[in-house]
Amino acid sequence: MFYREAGQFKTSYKADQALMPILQDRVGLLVILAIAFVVIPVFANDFFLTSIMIPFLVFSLAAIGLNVLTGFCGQLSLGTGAFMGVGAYAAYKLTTIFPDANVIVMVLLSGVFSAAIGAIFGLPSLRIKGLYLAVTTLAAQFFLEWCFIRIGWLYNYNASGAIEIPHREAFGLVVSGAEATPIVRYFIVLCITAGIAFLMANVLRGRIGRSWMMIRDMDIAAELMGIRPLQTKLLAFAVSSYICGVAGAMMVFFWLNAAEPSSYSIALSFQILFMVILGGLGSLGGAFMGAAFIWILPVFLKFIPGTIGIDVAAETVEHVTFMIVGALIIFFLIVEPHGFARLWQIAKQKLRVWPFPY
Amino acid sequence: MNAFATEMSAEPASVAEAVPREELLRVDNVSLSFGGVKAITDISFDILKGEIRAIIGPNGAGKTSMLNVINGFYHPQQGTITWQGKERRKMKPYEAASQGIARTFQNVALFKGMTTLDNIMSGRSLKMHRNFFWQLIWRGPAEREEIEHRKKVEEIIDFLEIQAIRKTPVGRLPYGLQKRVELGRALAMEPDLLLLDEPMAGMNLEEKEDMSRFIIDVNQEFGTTIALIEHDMGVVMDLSDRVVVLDYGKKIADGPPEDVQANQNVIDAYLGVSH
Amino acid sequence: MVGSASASSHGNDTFPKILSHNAKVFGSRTAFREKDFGIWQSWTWSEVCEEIRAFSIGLKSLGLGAGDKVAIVGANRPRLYWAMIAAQALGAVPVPVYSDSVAEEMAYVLGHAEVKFAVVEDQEQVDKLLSMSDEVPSLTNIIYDEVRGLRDYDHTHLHGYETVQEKGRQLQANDGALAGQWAEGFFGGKGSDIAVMLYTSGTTGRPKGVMLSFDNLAVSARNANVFDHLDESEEVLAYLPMAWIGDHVFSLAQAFTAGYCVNCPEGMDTIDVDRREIAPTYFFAPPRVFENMLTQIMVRMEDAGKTKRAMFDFFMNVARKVGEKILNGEEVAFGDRVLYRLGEFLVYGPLKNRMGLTRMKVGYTAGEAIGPEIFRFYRALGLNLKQLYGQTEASVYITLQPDGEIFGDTVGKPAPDVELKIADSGEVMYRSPGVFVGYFKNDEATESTKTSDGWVHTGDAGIIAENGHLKIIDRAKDVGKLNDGSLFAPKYIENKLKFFPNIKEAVAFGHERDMVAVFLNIDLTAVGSWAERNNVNYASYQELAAHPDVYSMVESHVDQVNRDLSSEPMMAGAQIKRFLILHKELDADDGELTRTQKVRRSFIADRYAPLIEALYDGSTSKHVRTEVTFEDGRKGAIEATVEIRNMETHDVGKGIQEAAE
Amino acid sequence: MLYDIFIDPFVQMYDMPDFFLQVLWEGFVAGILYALIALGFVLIFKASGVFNFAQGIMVVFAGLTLVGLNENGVPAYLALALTIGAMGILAYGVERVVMRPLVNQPDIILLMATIGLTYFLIGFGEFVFGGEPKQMITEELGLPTGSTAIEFGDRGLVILQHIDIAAAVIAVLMVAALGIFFNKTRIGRALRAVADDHQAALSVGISLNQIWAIVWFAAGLVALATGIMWGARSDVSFALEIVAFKALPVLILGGFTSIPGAIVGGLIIGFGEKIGELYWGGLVGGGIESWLAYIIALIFLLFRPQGLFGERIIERV
Repeated sequence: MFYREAGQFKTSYKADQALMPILQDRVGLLVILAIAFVVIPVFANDFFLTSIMIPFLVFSLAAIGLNVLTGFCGQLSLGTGAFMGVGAYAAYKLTTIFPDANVIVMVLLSGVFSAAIGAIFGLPSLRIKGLYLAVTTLAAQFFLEWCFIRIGWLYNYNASGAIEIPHREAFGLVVSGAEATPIVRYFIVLCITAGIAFLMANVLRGRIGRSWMMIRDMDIAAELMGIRPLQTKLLAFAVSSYICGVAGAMMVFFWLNAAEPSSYSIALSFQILFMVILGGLGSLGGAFMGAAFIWILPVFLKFIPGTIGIDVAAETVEHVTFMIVGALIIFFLIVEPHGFARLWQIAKQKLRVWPFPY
Repeated sequence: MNAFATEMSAEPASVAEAVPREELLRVDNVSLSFGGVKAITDISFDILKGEIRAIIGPNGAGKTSMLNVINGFYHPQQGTITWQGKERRKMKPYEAASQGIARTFQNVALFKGMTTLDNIMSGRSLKMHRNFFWQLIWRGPAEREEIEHRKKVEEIIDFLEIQAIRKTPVGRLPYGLQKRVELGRALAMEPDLLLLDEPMAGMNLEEKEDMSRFIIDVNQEFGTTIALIEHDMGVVMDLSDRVVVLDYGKKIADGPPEDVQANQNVIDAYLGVSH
Repeated sequence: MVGSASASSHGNDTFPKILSHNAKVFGSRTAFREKDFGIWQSWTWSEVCEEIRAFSIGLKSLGLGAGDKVAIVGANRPRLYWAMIAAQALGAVPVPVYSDSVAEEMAYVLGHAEVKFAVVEDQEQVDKLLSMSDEVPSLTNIIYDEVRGLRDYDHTHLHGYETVQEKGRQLQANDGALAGQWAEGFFGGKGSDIAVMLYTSGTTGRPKGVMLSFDNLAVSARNANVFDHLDESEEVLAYLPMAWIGDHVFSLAQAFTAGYCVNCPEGMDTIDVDRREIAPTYFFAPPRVFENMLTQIMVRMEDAGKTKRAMFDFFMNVARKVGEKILNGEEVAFGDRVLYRLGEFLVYGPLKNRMGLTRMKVGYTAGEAIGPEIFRFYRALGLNLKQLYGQTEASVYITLQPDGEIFGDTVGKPAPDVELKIADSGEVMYRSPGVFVGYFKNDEATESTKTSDGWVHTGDAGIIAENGHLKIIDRAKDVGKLNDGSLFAPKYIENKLKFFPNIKEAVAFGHERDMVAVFLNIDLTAVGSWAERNNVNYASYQELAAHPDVYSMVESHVDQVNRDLSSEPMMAGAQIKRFLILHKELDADDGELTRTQKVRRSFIADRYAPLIEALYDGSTSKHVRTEVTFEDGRKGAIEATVEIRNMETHDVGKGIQEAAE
Repeated sequence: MLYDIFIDPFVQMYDMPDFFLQVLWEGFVAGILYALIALGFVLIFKASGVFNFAQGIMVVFAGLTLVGLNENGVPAYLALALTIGAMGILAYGVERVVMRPLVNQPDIILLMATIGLTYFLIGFGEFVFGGEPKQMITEELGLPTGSTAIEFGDRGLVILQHIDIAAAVIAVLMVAALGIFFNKTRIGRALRAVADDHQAALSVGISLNQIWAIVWFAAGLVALATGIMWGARSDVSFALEIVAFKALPVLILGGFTSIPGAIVGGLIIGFGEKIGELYWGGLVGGGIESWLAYIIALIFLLFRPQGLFGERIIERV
């Protein structure tokens, strides 16, 4: 209905291959960006930024990372939490070693470490597929978690065993540590997430993205067409882990301020995996939708009893939230196993052919 | 007297007989077994440049195994394979691809999550080289490369007459069209040798005729050497220059279609005479 | 001559001259687009000029000269349009030919026109031409656009389009003065020179070659441009046969004179998508196309959910009520205006978008009468669809509906510079600057069509209504009388029948007989969809056509037509007494329709003589056997027992009363 | 360093055989419990190809239900019976709500659904019975609680908890019962038929839906037994969930469809983990129990991707 495509024609491959060939999509994206960069900063309060927007963006980025690996390259991973942890600890160590360096650069750099470790744990993927591969990533999850606990050097031998983010300034603003304002944090997280999402959109539409999807859809055919399986999968592991690492570092630097090993436990891995599955495997937009659902729904549920005037123990709310999330996951899997991205696609298709049914 | 009646002939001049053809691939005494089960026993044959070579035989004769050996997916326990004059070492399938061997599969092996266009673009993977960082930036070299190859792919789409399904996800296409897309994907590799595993399986008569035409066109327009497995004897006899017949993993005949058709071993094999 | 200022030619009286003018004035504007290799390949006017020059010089080097005929065979492609101008620049005359006509027909046309060169689309056409080399002895060179499959052919007299162009470019490079000489060559040309020869397929007899001069085409085109305010910003879709005058004028003459952009679709199976992508601003289609689009809309809406369908029906009613009034600029209540706006957002806009008509400024339909319901449907959506009446011999335009004066049953007022009169016989006659020069090698026919003082017989019977609009009743020679003396206008009856979506074709008989009886063809799409919804199983057209429920449905349509006829005093005597549904679809391959899908009445009468006999001998069914040609060219026969039904007739005027009750 | 790794542990084993035996026993008991969880996985995987992530949580849920009912005044044996009933309802519910609508979906979707089920069961269990750890009602159920010390003369002694012995016995009985069920009963044979070939099973008139409900119920019973045993050794709490992940490496070793494989794999992991932790763990600061099992499985996978009892996979094109 909103899609009026008549008269939109392409006279070059450049235009035909654009990320969003349809005018209305481009307009839609601009509106979303305008909301993210202008409307929210102007109108949102600190609570909204800190409790909803920042974690939402961090998780979206992590979901993009996992989506690269699982959604686009078809390699199931249960170790996302640990890879995020590697980023967090690496960024923490980097800021300790280079106290004067720009903390944003350090956060971006930390992903390199998780990329390297991700690639190492990706090595078995050459021989191991599917659920079996999930076990190797579980090995990564538990091994790395153990490292975060046992290797004191990683957390500067703090008595608490946790990492605490130091006060750092950049561009004349406090960007990390307890004094950093939510709005500054928000902008940093927004820019990094949007930037990486854009770069990934580029990679995914080109040769490399295609080679990942070839491996995902039919690995034998891909190999017979000249795709080197090991390199391709390792690159996917590395890129995915880089993104997750950056997300993990942002999580502690711009959101939590402090993190324990348990922050990066298997529960986080599952949470991200849910976001990816519910959002839609193989869709960048889906990563955002999945993150919004999994993160914002519980926050929302927490406030329902209060707003309708029922006094319920916080614990109970948490339990009920678990139940509801679990049930909704099953519900959405039944309704649309391909996630919100597919639902959106279907809706978009309906809008494009409106008023016809097909 | 009009100019065309005498001087123009619609039939292409046949040059095949005049020039002796170069050998593209030779298989010598190849044997392959899986855990004691012999799939291929001591088979030798050759494929000449520019010809259409058919490999036929009853079910379980080892035809697909033979293709798998040729493109490096299986490694024979015995025998040698000579590719473009050089004896080939044990190699990975992707190396075979980079040496110019492309193939299609018995059960369509398209990338189901992608469109027709992307599937054929995937055939260009080996010829695209822009690294990860160019891909990140996209503008500039990566985009130029993509466009350059898109042009090539559009030519293939035009050639195979699949313009109308360019942006359709392949999973939604009918079987016959999927086969055509798969052929397009193999063509995008610009192979020296094109292996077709039952290109017409499961097609109706009209689709078979289309596919036959495309195979001949590929052979004539691009000069691609083709080795194909096919069950439909009529098709094989029409298309191929020479035919190898396998039965129970052994070669039982080799030669031009008409000779093979007359061969008693072949007739027995197809009628199921016991050994 | 009463041409308005902007319609004057400033000396640009031939298309090659107009081309070089456009290259100067509109140099960087897009002149042609073609969807090829997945995108719209575009050429500006200056690029087109260069392309044409190169090709033209190449043609010259191959021996093409003034007066030679060049056949153009193929689907709408920029290169084929350019080839026409390239030939004209050398003084040669292009002869576009229907590319899907059977070899025999094509051979006759090419032989009759004595073509020397042929520019064709692809291997299929090359093969076709090679196969008829004996019938066309004059043909010396064939130039093809698509190289595929032709590599191994003997190229002594066969050339690729690009090779010829390359040759032309080579020659220009070698001789700097050549381009200038080439231009001088056609600057000597006159407007009265023959521009093109178009063969009319004609309902009877051999095709005739209509010779049109540059003046005919250019003046008519300029007049039409002024009439509908068309300028260089228009976009048109070139998808109708190039051999047809409509396409020639819309996609070439008007495009060149106005300087607008012509878009060639990728292929016939992508036409809907291509139309949507381009969204033409000036659109022409025969009624059949509009009918098909409407049928598709209705069929697809049948599958929509309940609420959506209710919404669609509601807003379509709003549109029918006020849409046309708003389009005509009449007074409409505020509430209706708001509803219409809402409908525009929810229904009309999306519909126009799906059809690719969002940007359409003016649309025309002609060739046959369009169903008033269909016509009103498009107008109600806010599309400025109009009717025109024209002929090859008139360079299309005879009458046009001016904006705001749209009546469903008339075809408009005389086009600019056209004089119109009705002969004593009732035949419509006209005189205009677009009147053709003559039929090629057929003076006899020229004389019988065109009077010495320039009036042309249209062959159609019509009347000029009080408001000055022309109303066409039928072919002049087809209008006949029943034995009781009542007027029998078969086309008029047939059109009324065909306005029902379920009826695809109708053939009425009655001249010099006791009563009117008709053959019908059902529309397989519409009736098939109905059958699906009502769980009626059928395996073939034949089976569906013979289904009793289908018969009853069609019977109700026929009855409605009888009611309509009874309300018109002149036509009331010619109500349908008996009808049958044919067991096969009328098909051009069997010679039952012309290539432009018009019924060939006399041929059908011969072919189905036993059925006609049965219609008039009172029997209720008849067994027949019919030879048919299948798509792949094989011949076969189908047999069937066809049911015949009797109809009640209505008294004059009574129909209205009943309908009103 | 090399000495610490390659020689010292073995010297210790020799020097203190009682400790070594004690470690072996601990490993054996842990292995039995791993094997029991894995058994639940295998049952469901064999019949439906679903990798049931919720098996771990079903163990906790079963234990919680049992204890929770008892806490609310239901006598122990009645609580046991009611818990069995609850597992039946759960099995039926899962079959109706999860399995049936998701039939024919890709593996990963079914896996996700079982993770969703996990969340639901965690939330539901905590909602009903509260989140605090609970004591297993070992005595009330008539299970032994004491311990026996076996002496080796002057070379020390090994202490065996009676509940551990009971666990081993119950595990053996359960495997035996399952063996009989699969081989001797009509439904059991039907289950095997389903595992081999869904189409064939359908053609002999077995309803897939019934079968799924039955295997989920069987897996629920196994989970209940596991829950009782495990709960008797430590507390009943959701911390058990993490331990349940151990079933994965066990399955990798034993193969996803083999009951004997689950037992053998469970024991290997149990032994390996305890020995590794107590003799080598100290070298890197301890706690390697948390990941050793996965690393063992990973290394194993690289050499034998099909598991101990699986068949070699030949890839076909």
